[in-house]
Amino acid sequence: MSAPIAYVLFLSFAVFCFGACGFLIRKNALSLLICLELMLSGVNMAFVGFSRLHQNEGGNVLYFLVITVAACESAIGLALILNFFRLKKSVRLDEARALEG
Amino acid sequence: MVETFLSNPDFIKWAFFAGKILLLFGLAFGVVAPVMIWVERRVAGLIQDRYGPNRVGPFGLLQSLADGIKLLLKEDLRPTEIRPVFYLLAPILSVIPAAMAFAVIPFGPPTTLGGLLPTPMRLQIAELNVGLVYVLAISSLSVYAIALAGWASNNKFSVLGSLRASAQMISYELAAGLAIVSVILLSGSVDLMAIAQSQTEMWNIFPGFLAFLVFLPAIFAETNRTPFDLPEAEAELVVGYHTEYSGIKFGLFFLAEYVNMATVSALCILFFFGGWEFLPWLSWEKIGVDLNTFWFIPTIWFFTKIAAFLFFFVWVRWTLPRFRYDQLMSIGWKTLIPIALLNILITTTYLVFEKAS
Amino acid sequence: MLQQSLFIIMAALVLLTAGLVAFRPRPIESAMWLILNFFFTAGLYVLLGSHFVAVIQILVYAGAIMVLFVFVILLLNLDPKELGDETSLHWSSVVMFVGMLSFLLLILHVAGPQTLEPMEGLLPDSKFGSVEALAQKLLTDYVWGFELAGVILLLAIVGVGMLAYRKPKPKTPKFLDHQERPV
Amino acid sequence: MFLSEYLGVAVLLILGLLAGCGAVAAAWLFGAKRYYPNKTSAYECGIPSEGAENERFSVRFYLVAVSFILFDIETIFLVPWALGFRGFLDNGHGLYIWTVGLVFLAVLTLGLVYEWRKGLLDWNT
Repeated sequence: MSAPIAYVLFLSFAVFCFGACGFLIRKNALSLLICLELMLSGVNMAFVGFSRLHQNEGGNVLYFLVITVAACESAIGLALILNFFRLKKSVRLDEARALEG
Repeated sequence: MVETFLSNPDFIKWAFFAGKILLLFGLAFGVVAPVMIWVERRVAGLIQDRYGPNRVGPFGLLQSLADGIKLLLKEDLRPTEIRPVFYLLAPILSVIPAAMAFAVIPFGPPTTLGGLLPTPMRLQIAELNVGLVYVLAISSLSVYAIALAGWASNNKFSVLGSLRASAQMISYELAAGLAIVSVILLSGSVDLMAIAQSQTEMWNIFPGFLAFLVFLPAIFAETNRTPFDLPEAEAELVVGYHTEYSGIKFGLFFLAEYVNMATVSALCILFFFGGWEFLPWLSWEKIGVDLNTFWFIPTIWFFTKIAAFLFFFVWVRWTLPRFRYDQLMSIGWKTLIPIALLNILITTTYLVFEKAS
Repeated sequence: MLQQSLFIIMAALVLLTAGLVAFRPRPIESAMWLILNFFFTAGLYVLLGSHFVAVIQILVYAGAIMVLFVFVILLLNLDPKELGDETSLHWSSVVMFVGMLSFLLLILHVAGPQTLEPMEGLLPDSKFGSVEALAQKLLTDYVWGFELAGVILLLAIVGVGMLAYRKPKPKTPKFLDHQERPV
Repeated sequence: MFLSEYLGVAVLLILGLLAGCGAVAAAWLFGAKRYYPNKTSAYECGIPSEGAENERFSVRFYLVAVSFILFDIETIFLVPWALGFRGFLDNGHGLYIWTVGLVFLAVLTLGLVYEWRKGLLDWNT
């Protein structure tokens, strides 16, 4: 007898909302990527919750694939941040003004 | 009234559970750490043809107790320009993974403690069926303590030392993970109790010798022991990441290192040296030891193997020279990982074509 | 009943740490809170019965990805003025947050009340959540996902190789002493 | 039912936490606190430290951490494959599971060779 699926879904959506809000209001690149990881972790919760609901391992396998994408994405993202830092000597996103008209 | 209290199965189950925890926690933190400090200094004396500590107590046995009290009472020095929260968090973060790592280590076959327990129960604190992956996960957490310790003390030497120590631990953890994959191939299970029980006839070290060749240097590097302890070397980096720590905070790092050493040597014995089996082809049943009455013999044999392995750690420390840092990293990435991948290839091909024939 | 209360506690802790991650200004603090969040999420997965996924959550998220974040934060070693710590908490984001949550309540209402009953328990011998069951599913139905994950990892390795690595300029001149150097 | 397995882990976590915090608190309680400037400055073998406090370090450490993540996920995928290997072997799909695993290993060994040839793993600095 585990918790109802509604609780799991509500929790995963709330964690996703926290990640999205953090993503929108942060001004430095590192916290941006950290909030992105939070959003991905929220999505994973929904996968595992549905996998438990239908007692089918598909959700857990998808969890694995999302983890692979999350790791590759944060690796490339941090490589970009390092290059951005090498250029602008700071990770403040206000510095990224090159494309402004 | 007392017999009914003692004999109802719930009480016995919880008493057995608490007994296991107290035994392992007491052994790891109360016995292994102080005795290892004493053994290390005595064996160093033995190898360098001099006496180790022999003033405090008989044969210097109380030396580590004296060291412990000294560390406790030393001045709680706190440099000014540190980051206080992470400075204090780092030693605590180094002890927690060390304490959690031996939760899944079985130290004996399932027994009824000579009739005391109603049903044969496992001599394992947490009977996780994902035990092996749990151990990998917890050992990957000990990198945080080192990274934070260096960064929080805000001292050039300690930051460089902590970056180097964590980079070394990371790359050797990878080699250990790949070696463990071939152990899973050989033993066919992820549960540590099943791995130990699968080695009654043939120990894993014979078919999986290459994996052992990869796993041994990996566990030396993971506990920052010689010949892989450059980041902590006094000469090069002024004791590396725990330069600014003194007193018991410095002691906590070493307590965690010794407990990790015991856990890692227990793992190596479980993976390759048949856990609590007597000898490669002579398991306890073959010799005729009746495990119902003498249930404690395999456990004691398992702990003597761990003691032998810890002696091997200390012996290597005082004989081998230290690696230079680029040699150390190139060994980790350019020799151990390719050998581990090759070993997986060989094991699978052997299993498939041995089955086919 | 114990499961429900444990689930509520774990969910509250997950939400608390998620909020701290989003709204704490300094990146090292939000990284630390995120590690704690991953631990509580792993505890949640244990309550949901998938043990292997819970251990992988600790091994990969808390043990590998966050190590990279902590490394970069230590490596860059920024002082606060370069970090741009202040967060622009604008009222629009609060409205958006509340909108998202109320949107979810609407869905749950439409999806029907049966989502509120507890999920039925696992059969005693069901191997759900263990490594064997996952291996069976991963290697039969999702084999292409298994192979493509390898390809994605290879792409990431090549991408990082291109982005982050510059050939170090050879400090020593290429000419040995006995060779003559161009004027 | 299955939660009691994790009780051991939780108890050990709490014991580890108590040991750590207890030791630090005991040191704070018992230790003397006579601070004066040259004792509490950063340790530089006695000479006053010069040079920027936080000058940058080489990107080499970042590259090690990235390759660690990507190959750690390879280990994660290899664990279920290694475990399911015997099951497939017994019911006759030995060659199938062998090729699946070998393709995955080949792709990632290609990644390792790429890193090796490009010089990401050299530590000559």
